[in-house]
Amino acid sequence: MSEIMRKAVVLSFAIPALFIVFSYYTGAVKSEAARLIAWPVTLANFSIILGVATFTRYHLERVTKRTEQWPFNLIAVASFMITFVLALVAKSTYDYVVSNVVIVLQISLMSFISFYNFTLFYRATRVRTAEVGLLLVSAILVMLWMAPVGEAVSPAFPTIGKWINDIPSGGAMRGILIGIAVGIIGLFVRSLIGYERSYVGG
Amino acid sequence: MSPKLSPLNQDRLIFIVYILLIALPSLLVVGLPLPVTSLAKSFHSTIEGVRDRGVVLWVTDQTFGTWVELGSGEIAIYKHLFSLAQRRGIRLVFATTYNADGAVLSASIVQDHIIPGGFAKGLKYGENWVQLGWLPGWEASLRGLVTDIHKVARADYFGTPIEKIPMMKDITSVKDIDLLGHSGYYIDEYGRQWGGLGKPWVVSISATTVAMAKPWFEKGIVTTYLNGQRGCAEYEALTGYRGLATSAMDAQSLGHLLAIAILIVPNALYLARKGLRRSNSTR
Amino acid sequence: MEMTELEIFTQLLTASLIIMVWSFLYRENVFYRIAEHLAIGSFFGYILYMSLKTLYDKTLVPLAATWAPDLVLVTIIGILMWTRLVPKLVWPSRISISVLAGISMAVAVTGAVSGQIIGQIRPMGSWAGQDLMTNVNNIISAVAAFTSLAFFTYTKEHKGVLRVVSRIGRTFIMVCFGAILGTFLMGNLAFSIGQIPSLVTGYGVYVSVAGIILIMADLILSKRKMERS
Amino acid sequence: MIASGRILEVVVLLASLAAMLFSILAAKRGKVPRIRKIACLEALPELVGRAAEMGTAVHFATGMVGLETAEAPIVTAGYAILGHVAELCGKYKVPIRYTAVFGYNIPIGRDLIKTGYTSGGHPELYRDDMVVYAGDHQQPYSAAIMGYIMREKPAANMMFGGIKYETMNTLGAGAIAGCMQAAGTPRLYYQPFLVAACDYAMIGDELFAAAALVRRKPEELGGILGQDIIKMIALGLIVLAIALITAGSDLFLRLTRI
Repeated sequence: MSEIMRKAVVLSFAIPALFIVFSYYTGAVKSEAARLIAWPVTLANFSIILGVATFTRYHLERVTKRTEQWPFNLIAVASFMITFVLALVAKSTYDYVVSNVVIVLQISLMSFISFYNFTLFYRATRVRTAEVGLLLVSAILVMLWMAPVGEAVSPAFPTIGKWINDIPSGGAMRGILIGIAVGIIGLFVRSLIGYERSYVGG
Repeated sequence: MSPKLSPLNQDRLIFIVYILLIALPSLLVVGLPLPVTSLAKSFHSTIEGVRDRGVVLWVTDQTFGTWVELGSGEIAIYKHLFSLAQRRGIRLVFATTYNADGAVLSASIVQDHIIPGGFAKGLKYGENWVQLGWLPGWEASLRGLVTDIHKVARADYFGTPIEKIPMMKDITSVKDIDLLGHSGYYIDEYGRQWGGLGKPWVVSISATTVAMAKPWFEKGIVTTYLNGQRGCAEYEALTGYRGLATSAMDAQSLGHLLAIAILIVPNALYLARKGLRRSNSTR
Repeated sequence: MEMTELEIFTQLLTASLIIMVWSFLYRENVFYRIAEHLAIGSFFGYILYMSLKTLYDKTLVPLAATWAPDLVLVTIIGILMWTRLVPKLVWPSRISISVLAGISMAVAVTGAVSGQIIGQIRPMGSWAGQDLMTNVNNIISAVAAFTSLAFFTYTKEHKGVLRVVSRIGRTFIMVCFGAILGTFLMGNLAFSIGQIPSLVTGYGVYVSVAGIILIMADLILSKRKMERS
Repeated sequence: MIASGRILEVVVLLASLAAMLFSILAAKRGKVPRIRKIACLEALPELVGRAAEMGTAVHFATGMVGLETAEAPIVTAGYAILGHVAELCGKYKVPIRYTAVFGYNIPIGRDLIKTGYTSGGHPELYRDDMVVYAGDHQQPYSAAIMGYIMREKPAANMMFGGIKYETMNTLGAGAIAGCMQAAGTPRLYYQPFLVAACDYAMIGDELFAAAALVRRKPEELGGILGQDIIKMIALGLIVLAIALITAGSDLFLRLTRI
């Protein structure tokens, strides 16, 4: 990156950032700051056009070059175009597609997590040290608090599980959260003085 | 699990056992008991406690992903809120800040459950309730909702400018709101913007987040919360608007038991084998 | 109750999509690949439509109605992002992304100080209150917070007192992680539990049975192949 | 001048700024602090090396959290690690695949990877399609990564940044495919899973520290010392708050009233 580029990047980072910080702590220019805060999502919505270009180029190239998996790339491009066009011209069909294809696919893809829970538990939690044992015990007790079955077995389970979750675990969380907040401050300062520019690619 | 099985087949066995376990309650009724916790009770009574003609701001920040867990509880909450609007003139402001899914889901609850169920009888859109739709910006919008609603929502879900909605004339910021509420997966963003406003704030939140919600929940930053699908089931029992959450509870219990078994059994076997080896060697 | 053809089709479609996706649990296969690319395409169509609709409703329509300098500016900065499509033109999009990052990070840092530092310290309870149990809990909670924060220091070597403190912190962090694993489960299980009714009721049963038969067939075939080789 | 209830916040922020700047300047003048090792960061060359041995690729993802949210710092730290891994890949001549989920991730990813390969000494290995776009939504994103991992079986799978639900799916698939996995996030919810599923994991705020460490400049190391000073301030505040409340004073609560 050239020197001018570097300065421009840092300035265009710092000016809006400092403006918001100033407004937050002084209570001045509140409504201007509120409008500024709404920008990022709008900008992200603009950036989706970059995605369209990359997406169609990537898949169409594979279809035209007839690479090994090309029929699947064709499925991707075709379903993209069909969904988008339906949204513009046939709202009721589009609604059907959203609730019966998009949502169903979303939930079934997400449900992998329920299965992988178990395999992760099975593979990763061998008691090698006392600390892992503690992790296990705390996990089991909290599970017995969460699931209705725990209370049915013994009314003590919810109390113990809730205590673990609230007191030792809740306290540790405070510590971790404070540490993370410090990391955020550190990264902000490093960005302000121009050390951290990964968000523009280095 | 037999050590003869390859790791891949061990995984497959776990998957099959799990699928069979959660399918079991759909095929025959198991009927494990469901005690109602004080959390759900206070959630119910906090909503009941809103003053007559009071204003409730409810942010539906669900995604299609959280919908499986919290959806049926959300429907019960909407029904409860609308019934309060009918009985006591409470006014409802619905919004979404996280992503577009929430606005779609919120609109579909009103379309598919509230209006056909007769919960909106005698109520008028724009006077008793308003749907602001998706206000992109998440945390920024959350801040906007309690500082200046008219700035953050220039129009409602249906494109009507906010100045033309009668009930929004005297609802501009948090001082006009009596109860804050949100449902979804996250809490930190809400706590940062809503914590310390001094208004009651209720949350219907994924059980996953509950461990995280604790710091916000202590000392009354969050007034009370529904603990995931289980909380929803309890709330459904309290309101009488039963749905999917209630029927999922048996499967949840069986799934949790399987998880506990998977945590304990291999470790117990391992320790027993180790103990056996040790006693053999000492002999 | 008589079902319409559309309802039957919907049941079959839903169950097939679920089985296609879940077949990945058995192994990566053609059906999953179809579902994967269908998901990528249809979701992208859905998201693109939603994003453009939001841009139109919340930025362009208000812009056309009233003169709002902030909306003009954000539109310009947003369009600058598209210059990246011209291979040699790099700098305008970098400016846009810097603005984007600057605003978000400022929101993050103010939130971190108020919510995550002050907000987490503020609720610390008294050690000498009325109730003995509460006092003990407050002490445990405070020790947990103190030691787990001390664990995350990088410049002092963990020796002497700090070694003990960070060791205690590590223990509390483990308890905390266990509790998170425990609370995670209900939300995670909800996904698959919510899908089961589509698979075991109505016409979904046929699809499930077909899926099971296919997997059995594949198991037998692959076993034969292994034996032969 | 200062909004009510924010006085202590301003004090904390200014003290933090001062601590950061002070230690960065001190480091520039030669007082470089010693930093304890972060195991996960040290292991990244091993992972890339394994990919080189096996002749496969390295997969990288920065997660579903966007730069437009208030979690932008987390994503930025993830980008910094991506730059570092790209450099390692350039050094070991290993192809990298970065699955992008937001439109703006594409230019960022391409720039980072290109710069990384250049400083790793093999700019000719860079190709534009190392960055694959999966379309702005969590589920296709995780589906694309899972499919890729199962089909191509990369030797190393890395996920650093603002990761969410999708990570559990992809790490689960990676475990079955036998990838070596490294991941890290400051997002608390997911850290237990990373610890359980990965060979190497960054927990707490280690990702932020790692993002500064990868540049190996004295002033960046000074920044880490600055962060430690801020943590000391926070520890002091904890003690102060507890002492005040135990003594029956509500001064701390009044100072922080919002």
